Amino acid sequence: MADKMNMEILRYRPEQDEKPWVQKFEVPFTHETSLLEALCYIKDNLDGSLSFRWSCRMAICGSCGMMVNGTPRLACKTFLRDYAGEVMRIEPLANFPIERDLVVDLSDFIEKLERIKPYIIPKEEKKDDEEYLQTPTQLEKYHQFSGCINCGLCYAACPQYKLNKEFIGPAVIALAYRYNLDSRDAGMKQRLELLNQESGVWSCTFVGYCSQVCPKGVDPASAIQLSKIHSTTDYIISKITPGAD
Amino acid sequence: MDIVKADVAIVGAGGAGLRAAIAVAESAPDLDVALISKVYPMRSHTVAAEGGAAGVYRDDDSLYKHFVDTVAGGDWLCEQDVVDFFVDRAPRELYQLEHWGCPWSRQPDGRINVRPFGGMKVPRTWFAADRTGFHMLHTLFQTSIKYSHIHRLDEHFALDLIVHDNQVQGVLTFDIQNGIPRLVLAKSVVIATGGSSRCYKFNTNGGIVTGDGMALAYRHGAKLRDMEFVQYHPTGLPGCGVLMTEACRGEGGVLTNKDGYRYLQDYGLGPETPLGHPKSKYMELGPRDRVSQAFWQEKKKGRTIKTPLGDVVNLDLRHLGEKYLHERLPFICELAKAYVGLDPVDAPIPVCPTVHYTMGGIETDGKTACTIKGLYAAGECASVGIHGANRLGSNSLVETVVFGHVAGDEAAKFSREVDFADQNKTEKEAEDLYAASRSIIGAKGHDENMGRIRAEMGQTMDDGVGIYRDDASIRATIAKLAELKARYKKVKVSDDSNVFNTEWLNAVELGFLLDNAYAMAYSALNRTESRGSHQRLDYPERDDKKFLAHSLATYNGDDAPTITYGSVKITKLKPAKRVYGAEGEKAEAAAKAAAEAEAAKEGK
Amino acid sequence: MKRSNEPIFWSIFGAGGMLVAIFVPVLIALSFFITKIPEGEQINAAKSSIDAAFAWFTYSGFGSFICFLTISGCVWHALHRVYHGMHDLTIHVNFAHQLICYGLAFIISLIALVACAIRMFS
Amino acid sequence: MFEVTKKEAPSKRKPFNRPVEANWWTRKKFYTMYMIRESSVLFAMLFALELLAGMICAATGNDTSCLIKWINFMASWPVKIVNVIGLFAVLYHTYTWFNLMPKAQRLMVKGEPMPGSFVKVALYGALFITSLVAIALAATGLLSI
Repeated sequence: MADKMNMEILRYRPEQDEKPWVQKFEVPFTHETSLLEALCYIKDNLDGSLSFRWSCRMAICGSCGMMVNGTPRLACKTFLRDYAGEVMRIEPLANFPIERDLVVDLSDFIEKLERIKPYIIPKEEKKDDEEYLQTPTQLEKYHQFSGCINCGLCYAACPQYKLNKEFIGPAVIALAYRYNLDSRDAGMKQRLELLNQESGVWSCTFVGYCSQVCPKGVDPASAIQLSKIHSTTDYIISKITPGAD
Repeated sequence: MDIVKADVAIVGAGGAGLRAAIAVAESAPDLDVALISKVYPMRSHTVAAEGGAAGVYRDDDSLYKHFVDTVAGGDWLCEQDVVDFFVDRAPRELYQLEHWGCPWSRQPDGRINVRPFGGMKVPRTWFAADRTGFHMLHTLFQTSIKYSHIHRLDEHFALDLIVHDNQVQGVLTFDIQNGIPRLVLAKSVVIATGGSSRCYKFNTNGGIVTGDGMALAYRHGAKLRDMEFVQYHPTGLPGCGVLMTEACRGEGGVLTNKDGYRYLQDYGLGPETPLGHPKSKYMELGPRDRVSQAFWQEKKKGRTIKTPLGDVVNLDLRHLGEKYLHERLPFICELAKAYVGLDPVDAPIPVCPTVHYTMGGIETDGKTACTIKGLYAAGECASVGIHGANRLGSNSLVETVVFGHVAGDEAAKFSREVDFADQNKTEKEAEDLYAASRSIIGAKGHDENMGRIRAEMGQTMDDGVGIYRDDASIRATIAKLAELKARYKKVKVSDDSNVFNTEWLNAVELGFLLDNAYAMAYSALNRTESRGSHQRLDYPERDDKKFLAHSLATYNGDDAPTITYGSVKITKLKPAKRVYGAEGEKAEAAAKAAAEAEAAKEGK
Repeated sequence: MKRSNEPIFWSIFGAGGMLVAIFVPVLIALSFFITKIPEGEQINAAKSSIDAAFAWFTYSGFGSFICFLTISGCVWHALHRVYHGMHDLTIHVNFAHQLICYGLAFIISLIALVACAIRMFS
Repeated sequence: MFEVTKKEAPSKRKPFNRPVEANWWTRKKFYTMYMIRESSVLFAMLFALELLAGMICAATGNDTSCLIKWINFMASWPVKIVNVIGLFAVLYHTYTWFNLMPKAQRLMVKGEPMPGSFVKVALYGALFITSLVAIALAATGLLSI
């Protein structure tokens, strides 16, 4: 007989509730059951009004980020077996406004993602049947930072973003760094305009929890420190070349 | 009701939708695009594709070879002129993605690397480690940010199309975040909503792959073509159905049954190729339908491995070694550890066939135009005619960009020739449609549990319209689907809120799924032959005389869809016996000899 | 889109951090072996080389220069962290806080520099 | 042409912002360790002030009487107790600092990013050598006035 898991889920329906409240559920689970499957079980059988984002169930689309016992995790890659005997406290992703139940408003994150010019600004044009040569080493240099699935867990983990919502945040800087390192790109100068600001890389005090919670090992904390070096070099250059700034 | 007016509306922001939006923004910079998607673009199911995208690259490869592989793979049900166009445009689109920053895997000298893939004679599958779909989608989404004329309507659910006398005028959407309906008036609409594999219970697809666009066009008179051809991917994880990319076998992985025997050689894919040295079109590199069918036969013989999650065979990658695995298949290692608690470096992965792709879709011509004027369809939701009865691995990702580009250009051209519909009349119609769609909420006497209808639909589709089918099993599924459609009319939706009302939206999605499933089942019933992924136990042979034709399903509301048949364009490659492995090699040699003899004769 | 001046402070903070990490531990450890000098006696290396070393460290020209560097490294690094720490403690930091922290670091470094100059040229 | 006309009643959307508690860092062990790491350097500052006192003594007055008072001060047990705690704090700083440093470099060695361990070995090496030199100089009485 499958074991039972006690779950406390933070509910919030904007049209009925003034503030979030906790609803308790009891969900049967086996060795394979993921938190996402448990939430779908609740929605199909216990309370149809429970709303949450999900799609791929294989930790690649980045929809199902939420807080599990206070830790930002992907629901599809969190298994009830690891919480046997405990109560699972499920809350919406931290540091974002709650839209409804476990759905948060990610528009701040998406807007910053668009501001960082996350696209190749090419050094030289290429004909349409000719590729830029990029050795495996050149690819390997930025490849880790191109693995970000935009799930937002690092924003939920970052105390600096909690304290100052102007901070553009770990994932956006990692994406900027991914393009700044790409051998085909020449857009670093433009992206540095945003990174050089107080709310750019300079809001980061290297807590390092963003890299700890990242489900894809992108290590945004490292990207931020390396971007600080870029920004500092750019600062020095701008100060010594007259009228550059 | 809120109204948005845009020259072109695109429903679905996956590979095809984004490429179409960029195509409009580039080819017609003065036009504006409303990119409608029920999820943020980077959540679209393109993100889960792993294997790669096929495009001729190597010197020993040719467009004709890619053409032959695709048509033979599709068991000659392909529109050969469209396949010609497709194989010619494929490389160019992949280079374009490379210019936009897609991190394709590379050879030591910096040139693109390609890898072997099922059914492909010459390696031509471009790949980005084992997350090609993810990298393609993020490249497309991030590149689309460059264009200010692309206005994204994120988390907008497409409830219905507005069609006046067979011409599309707009899309009725629901802004999920704000909980309000929004009518998008457009002069042309591109549908790029992806497949409908969620009709089946056990599948590799995301929760959003519910065939919305297919059902919408179907209900407005567009025909669904070749719906009976549903691809089973041979290697999905049991239970959760997560995909183990075909690239595992492309890189040398092997499939063994409970005795450790590489059983594929018994099913026309032999002889056994040496471990770790895969040979194109042999053994594990056979096309997906053949490899899945071999599993079914092994299971019938009781030679598969029993597990609490069902029958499996072993996908063994151990001989590839840790470094190679972590370089070429890092995501597979991560998934195997997370979902079945095994490290592919030291243990074989249990796999079994899972529903993966819908070959069929909205009938379109070679330029993605549907029978409804102003409506275009691209990607998995469309049946543009290149996959036929079985899609070859890595032909789909490149299809999204090739035909996304075409759909964008065509939609832009069309929108210049027509004008917007009358706003007030259309708005009135949209309000009625919205009210009708909301009427199922809290309706009296509605007490059918949605989850149970969905589960039973999936189960009956798995049972009756699976890898092998016969008349009785399909009819049983059709009867069950009819009962489910009736029960669906009484589906219980208790949540009457507006903001993020996912229960109501799931009910609407279930409606789409049931319509698509109905079309799939009836198309399968009428095709009394075995071709590609549609294998009939009662009609095991391919019947080119009667069934070298596309099936076309026309919507009849709750009644059975009428199934008619459309001709198949054959240009260069005459239908022949579809063979792989050594037999395939012999047949190819014979065909080449015949072609040379013919050429010599003409030469005299 | 104002460029932040943080790179200056961050660079000094980084250098200070390295100095604190590598040099200060042994200094503190050695300071445990400083012994009292009996009444009326002078600093005598034979009797207590540690005392003499610390004396050299603050008294000699070259020694005091290293001591100045050590002090500056420590205070600039520490006060940079105090400034950001206040922000972490949800204190709404503004230019005044910045002035206090970095001003204090500057003053302490200045005192050390002056003392070092005196020792060097006396 | 892209035109938006708003007619619908304002949306019923009411996003809820959870309050930012001042003691957020007590809620999670990771954050608490971060705050400890940040405050560990206060002891380095304390030690710097001790040295500053010494420098001031050395600089004022031409004889070494004040310097001797400073040395006796440094030898007093309250200062030593504070410095014992200070040593652990600074060593914790060293440990965390050397953990973070590898993340601030991205050198490529044989096609792979250089593993962090190389950087740590170099840093702990520097610590070891510096300490050795300092102890040698201090113990041998070479340094004196």
